[in-house]
Amino acid sequence: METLAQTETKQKVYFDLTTSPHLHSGWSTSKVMWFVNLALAPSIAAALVFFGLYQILIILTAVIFAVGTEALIQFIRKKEITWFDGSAALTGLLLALTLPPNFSLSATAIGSIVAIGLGKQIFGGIGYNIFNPALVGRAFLQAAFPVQITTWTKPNFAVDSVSSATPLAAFKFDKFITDTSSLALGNVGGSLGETSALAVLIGGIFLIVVGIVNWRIPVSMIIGMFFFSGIFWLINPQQYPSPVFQIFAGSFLFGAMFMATDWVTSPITNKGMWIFGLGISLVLVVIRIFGGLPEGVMYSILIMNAFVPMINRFTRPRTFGALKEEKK
Amino acid sequence: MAISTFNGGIHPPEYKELTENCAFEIMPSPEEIILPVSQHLGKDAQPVVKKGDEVFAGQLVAKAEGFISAPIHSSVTGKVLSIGKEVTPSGFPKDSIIIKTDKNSSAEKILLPPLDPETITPDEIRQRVAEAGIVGQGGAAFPTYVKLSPPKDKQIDVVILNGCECEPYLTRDYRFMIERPDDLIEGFKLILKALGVNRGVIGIENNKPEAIRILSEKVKSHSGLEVISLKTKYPQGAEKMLIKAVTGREVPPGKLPMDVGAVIQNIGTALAIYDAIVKGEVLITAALTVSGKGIKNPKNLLVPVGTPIHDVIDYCGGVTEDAVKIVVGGPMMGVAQFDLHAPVLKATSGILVLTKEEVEKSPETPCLRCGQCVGACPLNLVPTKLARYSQLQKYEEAEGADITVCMECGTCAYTCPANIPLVQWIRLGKQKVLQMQRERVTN
Amino acid sequence: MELFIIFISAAIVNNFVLAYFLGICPFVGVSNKLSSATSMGMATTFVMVITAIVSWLLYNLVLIPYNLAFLQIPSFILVIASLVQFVEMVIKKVSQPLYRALGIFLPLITTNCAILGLALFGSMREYSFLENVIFGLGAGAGFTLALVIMAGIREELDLADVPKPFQGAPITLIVAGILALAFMGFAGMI
Amino acid sequence: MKKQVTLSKEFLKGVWDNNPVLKQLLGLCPTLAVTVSAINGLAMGLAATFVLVMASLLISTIRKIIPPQVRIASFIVIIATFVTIVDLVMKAKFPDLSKALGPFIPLIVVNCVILGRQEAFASKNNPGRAFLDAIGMGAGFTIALLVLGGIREIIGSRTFFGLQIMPDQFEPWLIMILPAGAFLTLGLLLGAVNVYADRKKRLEHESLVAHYKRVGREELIEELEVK
Amino acid sequence: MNKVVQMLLVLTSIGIISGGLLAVVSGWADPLIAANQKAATEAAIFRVKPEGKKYEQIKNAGFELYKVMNENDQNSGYALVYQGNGFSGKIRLIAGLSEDLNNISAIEVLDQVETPGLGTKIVEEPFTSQFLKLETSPKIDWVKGEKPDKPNEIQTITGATISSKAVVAILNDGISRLKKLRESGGLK
Ligand SMILES: Cc1cc2nc3c(=O)[nH]c(=O)nc-3n(C[C@H](O)[C@H](O)[C@H](O)COP(=O)(O)O)c2cc1C
Ligand SMILES: Cc1cc2nc3c(=O)[nH]c(=O)nc-3n(C[C@H](O)[C@H](O)[C@H](O)COP(=O)(O)O)c2cc1C
Ligand SMILES: Cc1cc2nc3c(=O)[nH]c(=O)nc-3n(C[C@H](O)[C@H](O)[C@H](O)COP(=O)(O)O)c2cc1C
Ligand SMILES: Cc1cc2nc3c(=O)[nH]c(=O)nc-3n(C[C@H](O)[C@H](O)[C@H](O)CO)c2cc1C
Ligand code: SF4
Ligand code: SF4
Ligand code: SF4
Ligand code: SF4
Ligand code: FES
Repeated sequence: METLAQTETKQKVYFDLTTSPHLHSGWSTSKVMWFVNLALAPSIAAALVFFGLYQILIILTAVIFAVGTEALIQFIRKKEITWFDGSAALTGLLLALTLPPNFSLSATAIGSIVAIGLGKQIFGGIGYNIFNPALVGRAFLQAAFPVQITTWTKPNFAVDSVSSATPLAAFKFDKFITDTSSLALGNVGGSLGETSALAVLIGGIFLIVVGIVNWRIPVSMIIGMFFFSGIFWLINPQQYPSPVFQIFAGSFLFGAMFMATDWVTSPITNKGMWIFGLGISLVLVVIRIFGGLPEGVMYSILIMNAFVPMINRFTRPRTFGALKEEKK
Repeated sequence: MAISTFNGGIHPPEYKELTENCAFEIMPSPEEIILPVSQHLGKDAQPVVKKGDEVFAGQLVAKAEGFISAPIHSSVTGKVLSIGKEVTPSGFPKDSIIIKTDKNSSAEKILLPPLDPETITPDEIRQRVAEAGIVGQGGAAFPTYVKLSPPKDKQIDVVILNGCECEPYLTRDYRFMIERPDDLIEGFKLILKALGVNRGVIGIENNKPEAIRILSEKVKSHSGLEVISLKTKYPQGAEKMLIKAVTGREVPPGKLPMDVGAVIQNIGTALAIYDAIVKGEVLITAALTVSGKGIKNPKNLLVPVGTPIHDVIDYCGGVTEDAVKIVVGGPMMGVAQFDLHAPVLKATSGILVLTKEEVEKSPETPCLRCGQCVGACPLNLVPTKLARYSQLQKYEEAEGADITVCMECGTCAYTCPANIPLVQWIRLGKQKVLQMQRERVTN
Repeated sequence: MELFIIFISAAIVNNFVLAYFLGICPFVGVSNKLSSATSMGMATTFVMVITAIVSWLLYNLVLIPYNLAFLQIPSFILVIASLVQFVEMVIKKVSQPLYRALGIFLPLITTNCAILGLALFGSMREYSFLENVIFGLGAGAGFTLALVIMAGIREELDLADVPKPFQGAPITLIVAGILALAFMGFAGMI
Repeated sequence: MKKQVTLSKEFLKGVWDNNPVLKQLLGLCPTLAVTVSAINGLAMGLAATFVLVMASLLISTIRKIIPPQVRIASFIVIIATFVTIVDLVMKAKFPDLSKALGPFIPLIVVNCVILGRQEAFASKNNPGRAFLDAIGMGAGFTIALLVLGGIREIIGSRTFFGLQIMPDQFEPWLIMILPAGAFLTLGLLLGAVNVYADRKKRLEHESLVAHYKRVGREELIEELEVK
Repeated sequence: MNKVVQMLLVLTSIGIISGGLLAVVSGWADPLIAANQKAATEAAIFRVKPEGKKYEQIKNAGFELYKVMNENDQNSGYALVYQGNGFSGKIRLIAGLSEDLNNISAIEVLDQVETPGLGTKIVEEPFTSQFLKLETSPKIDWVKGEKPDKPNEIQTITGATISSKAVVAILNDGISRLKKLRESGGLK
């Protein structure tokens, strides 16, 4: 581009004429996406440490197929191909991290294709999808291959008391409670990303600090979990697990930090985020306590995703100065 | 003291350090000046000189037409070269009077008779403000005497002096506040007198502690006046936001500040009133900040109204290698210039030369529904929806979502990580909706 | 408790639309606006409750005692149709606003398989009278839920960039598919 | 004036151009519900076709004596009668199939393909045409169900009409025979049909434009664009 | 007037004709359907009680229960039809029981709506054959992921623990009701 200095200022000159505002926060879609990818690094590391190097293949497969599917569809639709914006890669990565260790690579690939194809591109691509693409992929896999996706491996440094079943399954079917320190460190069975609560928290807090993740969603989820599961726990501590266990076990934290917070599929209003977070916890407690499945983070997020358009509509802020009853 | 403010808003980097310590310099008259007949909101002024006429600095060259209008005076002594369409900072050509400066003339500038601020009546104040062609210095350039003449049925109980200067880079109002605090307070009291109001508040963002300190000290000896420190946040200086922060009142959509009993004036406006009454000066000098990383010597300047932008830039040492954009006004609401012949106007508050690095934007993507714009919009609108409705030409939905309330502050576009030109779309949609509403009335 | 389970089962776990595929046509047809979806949902719930009451009485007090079970299908549908027509007339007389909100949907609902399905399921499962009414209420609530969720989503999709061939029914079905996936989370609850 | 449509067209329109499921989006409930396998799809299709054909024949025969006010009621009773017959026959002779199709046989009554055809066609045409129309619509319905059932069975259970046709290494996708799979498959199928139809329309349009260009009648092209 | 008469006439005659037609068809079909059902029940009873030759239903049991006789017309045990909740709906099954109710001869699942390919494995061989000769006291139990080592234990199906447990629970339920019935002399 020609710069101002190259021309005499008295001449008529043409430069950057875009209209106001002329300043910008400096964020961009791809920068945001790569930041989130980066925030998952601790969880990836934990997965490799606890479940072995094979898991890197799952991650690579998921990412490659996600990015490939995205590019292919964009090519067919004659849209700009956005290989490197990081969002498809992120979907692949997140999908991989919700899968069980040693999961089949071909099924992983199917999950990635579905996540991008049915979860994202069919709605028009980035920004338009209603449901969390990675979770659409995972839900599809869970319905397609229910046995394989609930087959768990023992973590590498498992102490004897740790079984290959996940803490939630151990509780649901055998009323066995895993201690919180194992849950926090990650020395328990479960899907790749969820094992180490510590790693998840490091990444999540990083995202909150840089301002990508809106704290309202994780916080409202945790408050909701304390409240809803606390009710049951107070009623009968023998039969129902404590809120702390509920929060640390399974993929609750992973979902709260990385998946419920997906911008595209969560509400845009602050009030809406509270409703969304509390709603996820409520549905989750119902599924975990009354449902047939031990875990329901994926389902509860998907279900609340479906309500997001309505939440946005009914929590539209009151226009500044408008009378209360004038709100449309 | 709890810091008053409003909901939403943003905090862009301030860049005030570039000029905040530059005292005003007086820029000499340029070779020629360009005076568009429209430098204010409302009807164009009517030229009263013709080609070839000799004019003096301070002489009336175009008279006000109708109630909402303002007269225009020459800022130099010289000869009318021509009257015709010339480009203006808004980008649209307007009828303008071009005056060639007579460098050799020793003529003094014409002054009106000074008036005594102690004995002056409200009517006299209004008349002088109108005569001096004073328009709002806060950006909108609304004729000030109109604001000082509220309809009888509106009860005004507070006047707020807007010392926020929330746009980045600009330090003009700040310099005024620390260089001329006594005149400022005198001017403010004249405004209060004109409106018959006892309570006056000076609202200043807390990133200007020096100004707050000086003015707080000075107002102690004036009953009814106070200084309020406000949170540093764009757009704190927008009328509705300032009223909310100072009084807690919200101006309803489609209403004016006076509907909630408030009048807002800019710091510069108060000084212009002071100058007009106490010194008899008409408004022929624009005070402005010349800043940005693309200008060699950033300055605060007092410039004859009508000076072409390129003269101002040359006076400040010209532009740097990487300058790419020239903006008149602040970086959030100002207008990018394509023709540097455009002149400085009465209400011009700044000229910014921005470099690539400052204006760099990433490619646009579809909305990610991150909600940043929703949280930031000070008027509680949903910018992403407004812009999308406008894009898809769903103007009825846009109207239902209060698109016409938008003040185009640019807050939403600043925050948008998807780099969507939200304000541009909203501006377009707003025009369509207003047009639709007008048609509805005529039908 | 049994009643509560029947309600939850019909409304959520075995949602008529998402698990039993009943009432798909109105689900696809009327889910593009939130306002009409809400009205349609309420109207359907209303008809479902009436159907539950009438079909139970008809089946247990007439068809079974007189050994006329083979007339089940024609009699159910005729009785439901005439009853709905009657209700429509009553509503029209009694309340104009209610008629405008619900009435216009009523005649169309009669020829919707969710209603007949409800009647048939009810008799097949040998519910008691009260259970049958709760079943009707639950099914109606579930239908409304699915319809309203879908309408909210479709209003949002109006602003999206869905590929042209997939606009309308295809994307609606795909969203329904994902919803069905999500509702599988409630499986095993019954 | 009624256009005289050739008899073969009368039959073929239901198969593709006006396919009740794929184009008119009618009768979606049974389509989704029973198509877990090809055989179920076929059976449902045939049952519905039988009812459709019988009802159309009867109704077009007696169309002149049915007063318009009781039209719908009469249609429903007639349809319901045939449906009950099918239901009873299936229960008596094919108990297994009847169990698999569940309550969806009785629900043929409200299948709007059938009622819709009576209303739109049989009640206005002679029995011969009504028969062809019904057979065509029935065939279209059956084909759609068969295709959907076939796809879901092959991917969901590795089999087609009960015969294993996918290799053992292929892990069946259970989802295909679950409700979610039905919705997703039909959604994708409808999308694919639209892609194909759009393309066909575009090609036709282009060839027409080319033709007009050749014969030098540009003004006709504009007319086309307007449409 | 004429119109109304015609309307009534047409509708009534359609109604009568259709009613008549249906009466005829159902007259033909009903016995067949009943026979089908009877045959199905009978076949199931003899499958779970292979040595049985005759059976009779015990009325007033409060649930479906058959007494099964062997070739010598001696009581050889019972066939119990019982139902309960599975993973996604009701599971209805039939179980053959020894005379003393302490052993199961075999079971068969009659109706279920479990997930195809997963829960539906409760209908199939490896699972159902575990119930052959299973002891019912104190109650049937299950283990997960390992071979059962007690005579009253079965192993759950991987991926369908819930359905498997449901079958066990239904059996335990039914058998305990049956035992109560015996204590109260209802089996006479
Ligand atoms: C973000 C996230 C969400 C998940 N959601 C679900 C879910 O909704 N349902 C589920 O069964 N597993 C889900 N998983 C996997 C589970 O956390 C858990 O490992 C598994 O469900 C345990 O299943 P099992 O006890 O049935 O074997 C999710 C994993 C992650 C990382
Ligand atoms: C987004 C926005 C930001 C503004 N910021 C300022 C400001 O920082 N200082 C100021 O004096 N006026 C600002 N204004 C203008 C004020 O709203 C108001 O018009 C002005 O203070 C009135 O005073 P005046 O008539 O003397 O110009 C802003 C307006 C908008 C829409
Ligand atoms: C699509 C799907 C279908 C399921 N169907 C059944 C089922 O029919 N029966 C069942 O017991 N569990 C079913 N489940 C539940 C899980 O497989 C559950 O984790 C399992 O019952 C636990 O058994 P496991 O510990 O042997 O894995 C289903 C889960 C999914 C995702
Ligand atoms: C904070 C954050 C969380 C995200 N979480 C997900 C996720 O859970 N699943 C996913 O597919 N994409 C996720 N993305 C990426 C992206 O938003 C997603 O692919 C869009 O839904 C695509 O339109 C996330 C992005 C951000 C910024
Ligand atoms: S430009 Fe309009 S929509 Fe955007 S933040 Fe400002 S007032 Fe809100
Ligand atoms: S800031 Fe931009 S990306 Fe975020 S919601 Fe608003 S328009 Fe969408
Ligand atoms: S009754 Fe109306 S809303 Fe319902 S399916 Fe029919 S046309 Fe659609
Ligand atoms: S009658 Fe049934 S099949 Fe026909 S449109 Fe209505 S709901 Fe669909
Ligand atoms: S609603 Fe139309 S067939 Fe079910």
